Amino acid sequence: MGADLLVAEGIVKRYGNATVLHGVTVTFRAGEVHGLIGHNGAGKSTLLKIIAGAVVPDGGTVRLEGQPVSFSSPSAAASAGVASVFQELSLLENLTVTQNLFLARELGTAGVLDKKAMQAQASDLLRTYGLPLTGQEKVASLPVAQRQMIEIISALARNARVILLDEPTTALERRQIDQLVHTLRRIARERQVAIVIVDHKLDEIFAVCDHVTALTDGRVVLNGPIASLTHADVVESIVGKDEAAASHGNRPSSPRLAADVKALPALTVEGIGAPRGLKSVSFDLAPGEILGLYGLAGSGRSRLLRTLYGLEPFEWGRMTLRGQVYHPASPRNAMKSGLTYLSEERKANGFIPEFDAVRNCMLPVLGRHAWLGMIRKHEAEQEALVVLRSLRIRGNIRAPLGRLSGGNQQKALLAKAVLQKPSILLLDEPTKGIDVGTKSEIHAFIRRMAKESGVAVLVVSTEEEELLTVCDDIIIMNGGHCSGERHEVVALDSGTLRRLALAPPRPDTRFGNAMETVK
Amino acid sequence: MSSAAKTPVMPRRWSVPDEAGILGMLIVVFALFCAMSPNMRTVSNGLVLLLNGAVIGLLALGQTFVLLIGGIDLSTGANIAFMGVLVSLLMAHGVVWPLAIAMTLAAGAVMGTINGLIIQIFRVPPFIVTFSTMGVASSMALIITGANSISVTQSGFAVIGQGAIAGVPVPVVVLAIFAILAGLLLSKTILGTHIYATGGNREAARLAGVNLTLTTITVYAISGFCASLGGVIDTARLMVGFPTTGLGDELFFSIAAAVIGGVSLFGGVGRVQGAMIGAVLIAVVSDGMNVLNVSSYWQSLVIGLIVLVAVIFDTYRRRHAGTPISETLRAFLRRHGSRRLS
Amino acid sequence: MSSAAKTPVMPRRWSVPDEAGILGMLIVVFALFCAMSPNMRTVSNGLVLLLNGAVIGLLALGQTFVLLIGGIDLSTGANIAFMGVLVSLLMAHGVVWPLAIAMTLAAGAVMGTINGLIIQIFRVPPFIVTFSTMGVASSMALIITGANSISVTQSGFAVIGQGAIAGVPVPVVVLAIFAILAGLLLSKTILGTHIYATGGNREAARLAGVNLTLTTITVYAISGFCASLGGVIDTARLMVGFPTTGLGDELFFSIAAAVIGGVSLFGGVGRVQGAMIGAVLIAVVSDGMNVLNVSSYWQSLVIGLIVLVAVIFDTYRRRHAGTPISETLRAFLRRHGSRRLS
Amino acid sequence: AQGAKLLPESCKQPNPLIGVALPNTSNPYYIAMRQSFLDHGKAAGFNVVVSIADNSDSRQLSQIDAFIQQKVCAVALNAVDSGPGAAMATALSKAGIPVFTLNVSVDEADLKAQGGQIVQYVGPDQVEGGKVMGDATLASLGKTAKIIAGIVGDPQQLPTNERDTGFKQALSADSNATVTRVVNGLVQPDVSLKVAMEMLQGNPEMNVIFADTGPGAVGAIQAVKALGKADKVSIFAFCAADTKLEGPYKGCSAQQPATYAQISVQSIRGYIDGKDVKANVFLPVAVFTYGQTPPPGELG
Ligand SMILES: Nc1ncnc2c1ncn2[C@@H]1O[C@H](COP(=O)(O)OP(=O)(O)OP(=O)(O)O)[C@@H](O)[C@H]1O
Ligand SMILES: Nc1ncnc2c1ncn2[C@@H]1O[C@H](COP(=O)(O)OP(=O)(O)OP(=O)(O)O)[C@@H](O)[C@H]1O
Ligand SMILES: [Mg+2]
Ligand SMILES: [Mg+2]
Repeated sequence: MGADLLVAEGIVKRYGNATVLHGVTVTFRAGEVHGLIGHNGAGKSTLLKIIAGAVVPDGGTVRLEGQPVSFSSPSAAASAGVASVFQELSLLENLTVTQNLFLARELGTAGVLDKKAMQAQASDLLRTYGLPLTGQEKVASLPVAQRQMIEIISALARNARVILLDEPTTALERRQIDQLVHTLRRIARERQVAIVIVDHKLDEIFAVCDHVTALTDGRVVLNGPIASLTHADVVESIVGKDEAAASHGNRPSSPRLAADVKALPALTVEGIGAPRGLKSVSFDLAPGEILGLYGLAGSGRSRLLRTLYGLEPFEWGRMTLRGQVYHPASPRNAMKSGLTYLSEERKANGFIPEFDAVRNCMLPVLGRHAWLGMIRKHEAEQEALVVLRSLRIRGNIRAPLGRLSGGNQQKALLAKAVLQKPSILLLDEPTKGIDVGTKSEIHAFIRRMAKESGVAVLVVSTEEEELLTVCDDIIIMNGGHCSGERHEVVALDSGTLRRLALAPPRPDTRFGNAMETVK
Repeated sequence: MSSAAKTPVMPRRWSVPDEAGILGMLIVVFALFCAMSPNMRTVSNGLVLLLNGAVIGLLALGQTFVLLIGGIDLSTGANIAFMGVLVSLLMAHGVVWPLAIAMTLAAGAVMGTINGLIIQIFRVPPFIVTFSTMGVASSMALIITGANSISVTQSGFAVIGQGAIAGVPVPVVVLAIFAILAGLLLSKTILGTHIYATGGNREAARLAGVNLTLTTITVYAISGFCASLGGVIDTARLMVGFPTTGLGDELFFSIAAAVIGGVSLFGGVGRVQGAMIGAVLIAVVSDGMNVLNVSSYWQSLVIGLIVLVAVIFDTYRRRHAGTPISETLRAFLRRHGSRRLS
Repeated sequence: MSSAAKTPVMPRRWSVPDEAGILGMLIVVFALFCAMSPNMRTVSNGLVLLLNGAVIGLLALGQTFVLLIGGIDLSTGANIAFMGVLVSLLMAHGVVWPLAIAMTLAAGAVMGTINGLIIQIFRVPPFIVTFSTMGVASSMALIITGANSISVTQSGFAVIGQGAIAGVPVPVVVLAIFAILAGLLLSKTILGTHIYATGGNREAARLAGVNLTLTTITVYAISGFCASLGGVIDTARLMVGFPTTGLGDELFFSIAAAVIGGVSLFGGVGRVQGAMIGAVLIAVVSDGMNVLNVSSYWQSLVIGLIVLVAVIFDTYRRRHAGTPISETLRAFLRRHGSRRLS
Repeated sequence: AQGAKLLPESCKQPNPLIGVALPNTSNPYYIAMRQSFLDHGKAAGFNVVVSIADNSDSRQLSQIDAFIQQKVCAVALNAVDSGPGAAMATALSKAGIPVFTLNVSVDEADLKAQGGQIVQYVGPDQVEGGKVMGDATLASLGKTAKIIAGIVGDPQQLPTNERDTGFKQALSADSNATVTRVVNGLVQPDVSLKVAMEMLQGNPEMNVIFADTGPGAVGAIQAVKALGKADKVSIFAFCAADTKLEGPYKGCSAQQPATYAQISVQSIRGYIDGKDVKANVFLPVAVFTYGQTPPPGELG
């Protein structure tokens, strides 16, 4: 509908011998939200980085309002009206929220900051987007979802004509996503800007986009207005014709476990909590079952997993692992007890960036492939490669993992978790940034692990659909409380789940109010 | 901004500043020394102590800027020597002393700028670049002088090193002024924010549009400037330019002062206040040991242990305000004691 | 995994090792020195050069481990002094020399372990901890000896410093053996992988089950061990324990050697091979300047510039294999030249 | 440059405090001096405090400030360097404290310019010490022999440079003799060992080494031995501690740091007691020849 605002023509990018973009041409129009989709490693992030001036292309031109432009840096792009949020969070953790919001466009005269004005504007912005922050918090102390919102706000607040968002919603919860979708559409219309969004979640694509471009292996395979496309078209463009029908949308169909197996819980958690942390959490986890953990952002789901893995202490309550008292002092401790944890903060603590995918996967299990501390490298690599292949990593698995695409990094993390052959698997946002094709495979994979090897799995996800797909039962976390009451997925839908999460916490009657007893 | 006036600024919760711990340690150490010697607690000794610590304080100031962006400046001690020789050479060639000082300070800033430029253009680790300029500066001092001292004959120059304003020695006044300016620069200006951003995450700062070249060059120029000021002060105190002045502990002490005060070697964290407290702590300990006649054999040991203990307590306070320190040890033993370290 | 055997490992493409660039620079520098003096290119001078560089090589070896986890060991030079005095004191008290050596090496490892333990228990920055143990070690050397030298009378001990195996001086052989062991440790063992992981991303390593305490303590113990070996060798060369041995350029040169060889001060990146090339480069330049009769005033300047140029070229090669270096400058000017730095 | 006689109040106490400022204790030379100050100071009825500057002028200046704080009665100053020494003497003079320098003389012109004064200098004639060794070299190798000499020294310090000057002066008397090189051994045996080896590598025809300090001599001797040149290279030096003149080590000149300290203490005593003291006391160096071992206290 609108005028062509930004056109990328014949963009080519090579890394070493690999060509990751083969002459991509896309057009972004004013007043439109443009969806950019494709499998992991298709080249979406690379394309956005080229447009934003963060990466230098090997060929092709970018035109802004008909004028060829070549930004030397994202800041140059920003001053020309092209703002961007990259896939990896790039806030400065040592600075405050306000400082981040205004970074490199501070208000002030003669180099002296106008702190009051910035603070006031920041509070306005934060309030507008419903973030319960003052602006003076250090970013390091914020949970992932809030950090992501801050990046988005910071891009939207710039008076940009083109806004590039690379997977902005991965850490957000439903409410925030709905609000964001609404805001994006409004901004696009009102300000007549072009918004480009990379996203793997189809419902979001269909909710927000006017136009969709799909990339496969660095080539445009689909390009058209959303109205002319069906879900099936989109899925097919990502996963390919053959697999499209088979893989999408089906719940993995392995049987629930018989109730009697649950009589022997792998892990029993009874009213654990800590000052300034969890309040009181109780639940049972049985071998071979997949238990979902749902709650609003900040309800303490991640904290619970970290506590189970020995990353945060608990001061009251108790945990029992296969009948024995379990009180992990460190992750190593937890690992030795058969637990494995997949972190939601991929970049912060998920992997060693200089190690390749294989080496990252081998890291926790080296002991299995060593004699007197000497690694039998070939053997270890073979084991890792088998799992990595089954997860279909694209890109050079011998390159430092930090250089792979976000989704492929996530696959490597999953492979690492699986390789540890845990008896209890703790997954925090396991499919963050993973494309639709691989996602259902991963779901099936998780179910297979549980059902065939008897692994007990605890899954945290902000995507209700994911929990409903992969879990047997779901428990709800609310404000640091969890009663352990189970909800069978067959009886649930996303709406019910959200309603449950919003209900006020019910005190855990089985173990008394742990907090009170401690006082 | 019209909305600015309407929106109430949220009241900032008062919180203990990061430097409280190390300031407490400084007071404790000072009190201990005072208890041990009546000479320590005279006002004049307090001034002597600050006077002797002023140059290290200046270097620590410059070093703080450099460390904040994740760099390091090894050339700072050698620059004292070079710049000290330079200022006396200029005066020996008839340049009047205020002009000689100005030229030397400019030269110091230029030396720093060169460091920053090489680091930024060639992306060579700052350790290597400043290691190399350290060599160049210390050689230059020797080459210029042929290892001889250059006497300063313009007696007015002495005021910089030996004068006093309202009883406070000029070097201390100079340090105080520059420390306040530096503190304001870091906390109140755009450049200051960009310095923290660069040190916090260089790549993220670049993506956000921070001019890394400018911040890098500026911090090294500031460090070079501080070193040249140190060279001028040392020369004015000795009234002779000497090519090995400043090549002793100055470099280590200046970095240590900043780190003691909470400046991270990895960048992005720390404040001028902390570095200054660190510098005063080092000055108190060095001076105190001389006043208390601690044998020179024992001095490095004593200074090392005092600094270590002070930083242990400070680190402790930052991490677990409240819990007694014995608990840290117990927690450590709980984690590792019962099991074999494997 | 039964399927493991079936899956072929991807053939790893042969690639230029990271150290190729700096090795090339080493060869160029060496060739230049040789061209300038026939005395440089004798076999015996080659051995003298390696012999004189052996102790810095050993320190660089230990420093490499410490740098790899993102730490730093400032106590390494002072440990040479302390351990050199210790071994001669033990022998003076009648301990036979092989036993005295064993005890000293153990003491060095213990010193390192103490560094590691303090760093790990109290989470104090390594810079502060090793700054403090540097002070302690250098004081201990003075206190033990009363600043006097301690002569070694057991003549067998001399073999460690002055002997030769097949014409190669024993210190060089010792360095070579330990360098190979260190290389194997880093590339072939679990511990080595854990060291890189700790330096690469400490938190991710911890979550993957890496024992940070063990790796930290081990690397500092290795550094302490290397320093004590250096102390033993220096003492055996002089046949006298001297409390200031090792307090010269050793510390800086050892860190510089590692950094020249591509070891990152921020951890996680670098190899023993690189550090050894760096150490040899420093040895060549130091030796070459004395062989070529470069005035001592000029030596720091020359070594600084050679190291800087070598690292600039090396950094350059790593980043843009192919493009000529003039292009970097031009690109920089293009980025910044036309605009004001603002 | 004698002004009014300075005599602080504190000198009237029963055991007045005197301050001794020394450059370092890494050279046995200063260890001997320090011990002598302590011993003779006590005998003369003084309390003695010794400060060691670790070769840093600015640190020595701080230590002098500390002496002023402690209201010492007199200071014996062995300056790190003679130029900066003037500032220290001046600071003391201004505080009314008499200064006795030893071993390293303080630059007269600077002193005058700054308005300081010194009661007495005690020390060796550095140039003379070098000259004696130069003469010994010529005597030992014979008038006709070709002499190519190198110096293991510390070109960054004044006293060592003066010794080198003396040595060169003596050799210049013989047209067959040249001094080709000066390397920096930093007054440390390990560094001297390295640089001496490298100097010999670069100058294979070199047959004399003059080490201008004791620690330098220790390193030079080991260097000559390590290269197997014990019969080709002769070493002349300022004496190393406890080291017999044997093998390549042919001669050394020694100073008596303990004696300088003793004289200084006696002068301070005399000065306080109102006696006149000589402004300059120059002591000759002792010379030791092949086969001898300098007794303790006879040091380079
Ligand atoms: N710096 C780099 N060096 C080498 N290869 C790179 C680099 N950055 C990206 N690549 C490669 O380029 C390809 C495209 O990556 P890109 O990040 O654009 O994928 P993407 O479509 O965003 O994937 P995802 O959905 O997983 O985020 C990948 O194969 C990746 O490994
Ligand atoms: N890696 C971490 N280590 C320690 N504390 C953290 C870490 N990440 C976040 N926190 C702290 O824990 C609090 C909760 O963050 P987190 O993201 O875990 O939220 P949560 O309460 O578990 O919410 P959610 O249910 O959305 O996961 C944050 O306020 C933050 O200060
Ligand atoms: Mg991407
Ligand atoms: Mg979470």
